[in-house]
Amino acid sequence: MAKQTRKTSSRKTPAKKTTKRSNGKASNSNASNDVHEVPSSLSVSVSFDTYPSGAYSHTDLGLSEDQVLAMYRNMLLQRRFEERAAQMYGKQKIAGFLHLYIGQEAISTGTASALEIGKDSVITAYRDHGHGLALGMTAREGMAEMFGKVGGCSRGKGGSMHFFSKEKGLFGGHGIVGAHVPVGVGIAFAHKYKESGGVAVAFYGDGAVGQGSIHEALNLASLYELPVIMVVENNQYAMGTPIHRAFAETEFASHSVAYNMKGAVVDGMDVFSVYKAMQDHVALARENKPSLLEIRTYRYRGHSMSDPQKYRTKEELEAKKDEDPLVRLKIYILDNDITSGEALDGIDDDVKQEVLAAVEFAENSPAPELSEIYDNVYEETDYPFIS
Amino acid sequence: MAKQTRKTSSRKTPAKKTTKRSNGKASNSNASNDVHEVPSSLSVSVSFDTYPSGAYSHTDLGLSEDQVLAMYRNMLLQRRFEERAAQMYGKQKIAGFLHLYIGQEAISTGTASALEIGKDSVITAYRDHGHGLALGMTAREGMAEMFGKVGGCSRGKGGSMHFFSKEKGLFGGHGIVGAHVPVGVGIAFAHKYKESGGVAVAFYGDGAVGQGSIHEALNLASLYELPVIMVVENNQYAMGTPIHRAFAETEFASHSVAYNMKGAVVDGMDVFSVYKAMQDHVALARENKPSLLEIRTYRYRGHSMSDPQKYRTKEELEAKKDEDPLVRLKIYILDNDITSGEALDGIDDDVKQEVLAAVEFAENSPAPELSEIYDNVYEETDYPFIS
Amino acid sequence: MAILQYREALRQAMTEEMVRDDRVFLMGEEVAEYNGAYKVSEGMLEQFGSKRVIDTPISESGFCGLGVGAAMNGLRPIIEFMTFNFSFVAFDQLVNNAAKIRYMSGGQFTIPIVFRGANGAAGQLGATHNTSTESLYSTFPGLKVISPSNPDDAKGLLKSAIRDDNPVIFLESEVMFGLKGEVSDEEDYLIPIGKARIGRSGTDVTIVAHGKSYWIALRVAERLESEGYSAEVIDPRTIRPLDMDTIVESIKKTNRCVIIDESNPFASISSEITYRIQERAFDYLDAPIVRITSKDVPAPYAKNLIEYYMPQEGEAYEACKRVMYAQ
Amino acid sequence: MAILQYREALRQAMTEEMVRDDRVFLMGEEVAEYNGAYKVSEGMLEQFGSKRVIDTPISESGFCGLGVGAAMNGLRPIIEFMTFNFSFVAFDQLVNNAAKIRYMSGGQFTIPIVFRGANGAAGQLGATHNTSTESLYSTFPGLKVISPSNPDDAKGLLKSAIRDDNPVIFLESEVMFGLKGEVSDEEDYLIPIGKARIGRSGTDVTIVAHGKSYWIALRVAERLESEGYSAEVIDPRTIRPLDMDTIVESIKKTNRCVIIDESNPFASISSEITYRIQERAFDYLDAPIVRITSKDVPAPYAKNLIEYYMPQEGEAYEACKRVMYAQ
Ligand SMILES: Cc1ncc(C[n+]2csc(CCOP(=O)(O)OP(=O)(O)O)c2C)c(N)n1
Ligand SMILES: Cc1ncc(C[n+]2csc(CCOP(=O)(O)OP(=O)(O)O)c2C)c(N)n1
Ligand SMILES: [Mg+2]
Ligand SMILES: [Mg+2]
Repeated sequence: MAKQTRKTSSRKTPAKKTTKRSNGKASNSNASNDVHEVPSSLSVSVSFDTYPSGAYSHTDLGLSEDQVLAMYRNMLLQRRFEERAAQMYGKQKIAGFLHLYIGQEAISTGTASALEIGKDSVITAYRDHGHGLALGMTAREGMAEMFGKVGGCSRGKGGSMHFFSKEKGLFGGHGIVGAHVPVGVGIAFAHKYKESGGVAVAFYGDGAVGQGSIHEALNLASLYELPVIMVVENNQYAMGTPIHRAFAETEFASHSVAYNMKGAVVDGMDVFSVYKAMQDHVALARENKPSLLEIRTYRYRGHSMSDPQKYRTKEELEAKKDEDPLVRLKIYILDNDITSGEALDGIDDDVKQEVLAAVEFAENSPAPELSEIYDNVYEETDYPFIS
Repeated sequence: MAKQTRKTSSRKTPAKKTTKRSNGKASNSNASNDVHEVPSSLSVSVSFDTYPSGAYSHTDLGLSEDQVLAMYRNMLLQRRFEERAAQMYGKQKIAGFLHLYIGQEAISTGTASALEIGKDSVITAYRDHGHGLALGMTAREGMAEMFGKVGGCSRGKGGSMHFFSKEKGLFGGHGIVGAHVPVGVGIAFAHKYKESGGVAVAFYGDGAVGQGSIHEALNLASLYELPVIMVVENNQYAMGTPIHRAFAETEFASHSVAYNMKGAVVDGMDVFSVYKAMQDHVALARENKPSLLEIRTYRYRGHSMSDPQKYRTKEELEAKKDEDPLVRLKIYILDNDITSGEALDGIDDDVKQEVLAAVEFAENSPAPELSEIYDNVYEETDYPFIS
Repeated sequence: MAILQYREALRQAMTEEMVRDDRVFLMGEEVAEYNGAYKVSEGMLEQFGSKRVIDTPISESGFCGLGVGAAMNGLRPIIEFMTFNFSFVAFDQLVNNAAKIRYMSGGQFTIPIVFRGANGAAGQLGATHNTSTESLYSTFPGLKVISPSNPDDAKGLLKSAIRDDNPVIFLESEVMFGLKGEVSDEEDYLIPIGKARIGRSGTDVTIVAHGKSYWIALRVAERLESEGYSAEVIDPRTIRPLDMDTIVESIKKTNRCVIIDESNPFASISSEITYRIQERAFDYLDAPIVRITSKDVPAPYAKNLIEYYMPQEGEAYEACKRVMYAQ
Repeated sequence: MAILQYREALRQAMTEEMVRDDRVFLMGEEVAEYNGAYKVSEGMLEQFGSKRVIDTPISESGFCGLGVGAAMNGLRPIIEFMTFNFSFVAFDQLVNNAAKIRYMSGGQFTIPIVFRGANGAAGQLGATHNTSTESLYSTFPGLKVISPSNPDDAKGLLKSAIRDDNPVIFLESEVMFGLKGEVSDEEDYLIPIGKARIGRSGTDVTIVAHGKSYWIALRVAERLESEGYSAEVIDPRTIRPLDMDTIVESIKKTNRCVIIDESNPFASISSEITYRIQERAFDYLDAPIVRITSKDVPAPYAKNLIEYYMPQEGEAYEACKRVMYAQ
């Protein structure tokens, strides 16, 4: 298990891109004139910021001990919430598709910690529980949603894949791979248009990189200079397909070259690396400089509840478990005397209670009235539905 | 006007791509293991082949004088054919959309000259007359198609935007921007599957680069290692939109980085540059190495017949006319004593006659019978249409 | 009453709404510097600036999704499709994101967005540039679908669409952009979404026709009148929701119905209207409902074929005679 | 007769056709190494190798277009959608390229391709994962659309679809993949495309229902039988072309019709069938045709809501009673 040491961040040089054309013309590829002439040689060099694990201490990042513990608690809440959800799925309290985020929690927590909640916005795919809880959605609303109850964050209409919280800036979990990414760019567009000061973070999976909508969204984000961070949560698989069987170029940050956009690579198993990367890129976004982050992570569970997982070996899974972001943070906390083991156990108990209370809330929350099926389709309540 | 000199091709170094990761891991980005670890620094350097104008003589390229004259005649045929088509549009013999290729003829001719017609395949967008004539479709079939007659290359069902010739390997002109490009990749897929030895060339406009289907197609072509050349005909405008107002990164060859594919830039006003670039990349395609070519060109006419062209200045247009690929080739032929001015005039007369004969053919070819409206929808002739 | 072209009426509607509410903006291909491929947005860039009249790359899926996100986050986008033929590369954005996000979010997010542009056939443009999309989009609850047949409706309905808090598919027509007609000069002219218009009253047969088919219906009615038959012509104007009350009331009077709809026939507007008429006025029908649609084939290019492809005035006339047993 | 699951019948069909013709290949997300998201293609990679059973990235537009190109160039692709909900990001490839290229090319290019996968609702999956697409695709001339309700039809029709020289949309169902039934073990079992199947003969009312709604129809017929009413159940099997002869003949006998169709109602299969029944059997109808469809809303998640959303057996039963005036 990698021991996290206090290392001062090796100061990142900002990503640099150089386009060389041997005829000595200006290298601003956006200038309209003279682009036409074909040079006698052409090359592009780009360097990307990287945020490896173990590179940042909480003091480097200006995080108080309380903040570190809050991060820990939040990651743990996601973990326990989903473990319980899996159990409830087994008991058929939850149905449909259930995609667990277990293993990826450092990304949601690291991101949310770098955002101004209420002002900034997040959109993601169907693997959305972690993002909701990180933004401050309660476990109760989340669990009740999956139980299909009116107390749910989407009034039971959405389910596991469609957590929404307008209050917390969660613009939804979405089910069509890649299709929510242009929507994320539009959220950022509105932030800029309204001069709200907010930024948008659009999360998507490595598999989603295959969708054309991602290409369109990246170009629009960069062309219009929108306050958005485009984040590939690269957990290395799309269902059973490892990235190298789906992409000719798996170094996803390098795709930013095609959009004249900053790219960076982040270790998603270290919440501090994520936090640092997000801080940097949120700051850029606030100046309307969009960027593309590839955050490398791993999902410990199957794609959904019905996945036999034959596409990976037990050994691979075990090896990756050594990088568990929760374990890493726990060790960091203890090594750095941020708090005691007993105190952490106390947090664990507390989180467990919260999740149990959420289950109870979900059980007791009523199912929607059948007549509610017609609510929320349209804004007006007298829409003449076909009967 | 650039005078074409005999220069030996400055031998292209093959495009090189280097990915540097400071932790010293293998740079093959397709290896599945160890991609996960985030390096402490990451950069990518890529160089692209370039094919500037004036860099190649016909002897460099092994072209006989007859071949050069055939290229000239072919480009001229496209030019005169379209000039006449524009006139016929004015006379309302042709209707719908008519997009002229005038100025871009070196691309179609240079490409067709590098292909094995009958074995290789071409697909393109709606600006398709040039590609058809370059591949050997007759002016008669082309003109009759635009007249909506049964003698047309698509029996009058397609019109200007939808020239097809199975015999010549023209898999169509297509009207939905970008949507034919995955089809082109599929044509290449079939060539490889059947081991036909053929390659496919998929042409699309600079504007089409904005479509997600292009991204998907490029990734599939590279991932499956298909015998295809993806060609952006960059005439610098999509209708009234110059490239720098549509794309964050207008150096289109550099988009190949995202697909781990060879990229090159070609001057499309010099048929020899196009021919050379195509030869090189067709050869690669025959080894199942796909590539992305950006060919820089210019359309002298409006986007379609109804375009007021306020988006460019007369000066710009005039300046670009100095690069006219037909004029360039004519001067080359004369400077290099390939034939005499009178002989070229003879070719011009001959082409004019061919086009006039095409118009006559089109006039005389019958309109389809009304009952033909039901033909070619389905393979069978007894399909029960709704009446 | 001013006489305006259809395109001018659309432009007035957009302009007035943009003046009224600065959350409204217009985005699409060539809408700004080019002044619109069909000149609908002519002058709007100059009036509102590049913040609010925005050219896009050819990325329908991208900018439709962008519009949905902007609408979720407080703006009121008008997204122009150069024509609705090109909406198919963005189909998922319309039918899944625009139509369903409000519902999936339990009503938290409102999506006030208008997707507008030319729909339907427009002559010798070939099979991919002549598609009628109304039945496709109307299938999806969550969307509203509007198809005005004249400048007055175009203005009043587009203003209502822009103010509506739901996603609206607003279907115009390349061949009607130049159509002139009287347009109300009421200060703030709004036509309610979901109300049909009786274009002409009559007693012997009801002709239902929207968009440019409406004009065929009127011509048929005139021809019938000259023969002593009285046709009622109903323009539904809004396809979803569909004002069945007006249609049913008419049928109860005329007992016969012909529907003209330039869509391909299968599972089209004409199919739906027929179901709902026989559901509510079965006992009033004295003859089968007859629809006149485009032929059941892709649109051909050749002049004679594409003309034959379209719903024919003659066919509609014959159909009316047939349902009146007047042949 | 072997007893097979629906998924096994599909697999047999594909396997037999791939053995018979090496131009046939299978492509889609997770079809190869994962053995299919719903295990339809289990074992096929092993049998045919990675040249013919091919995993794709999540690029529906890309690989559907690839399929069309491959078909134009001599192959016979089977393209699997994990579900047809995901076909909307590739909508244009299906309705413009697959459906129209033959026509636009004047018949030069043939596009023998099958797009197959699960269609329709499948429980608590939310609004974007429960769409019925049959009416959308059937609108487009150039496509054929098939929706088998049982393993035997699945096998015989899929084999015919693969051999058909036209693009075919082949609609399966997540909730029927495990359904077992007798499947003919005829050597080369082909069911003609465009022929309905009479699932049960009767004289008092005709119930038309395809796909999994067929099973509701059968249960309703049984219940009616126990009360002394005789219902005829027709499974169209093929949506385009639609075997109206069989339906009309039945109506001429029963004089009443109920349609069960889990699509959203607007401009759906039920609308189309209604138009065409009243067109051809107007005088035979003794009651309005009644359709039972999904509710006119996006699919909700909550268990009680999604159950209520679907066409109800009870509603269909009541409808039959109503059209028989037997209430
Ligand atoms: C357009 C579309 N195609 C296919 C699917 C089915 N599907 C759901 S999740 C998934 C894999 C996505 O993988 P990735 O983007 O890496 O996200 P992860 O599950 O790893 O979080 C697929 C293929 C879908 N939902 N949408
Ligand atoms: C999907 C789609 N969107 C919009 C259009 C309308 N349209 C036709 S051509 C064109 C411009 C294309 O420009 P480019 O790709 O550069 O090709 P060029 O005309 O320069 O050859 C546009 C926007 C279309 N045909 N398809
Ligand atoms: Mg993944
Ligand atoms: Mg262009």
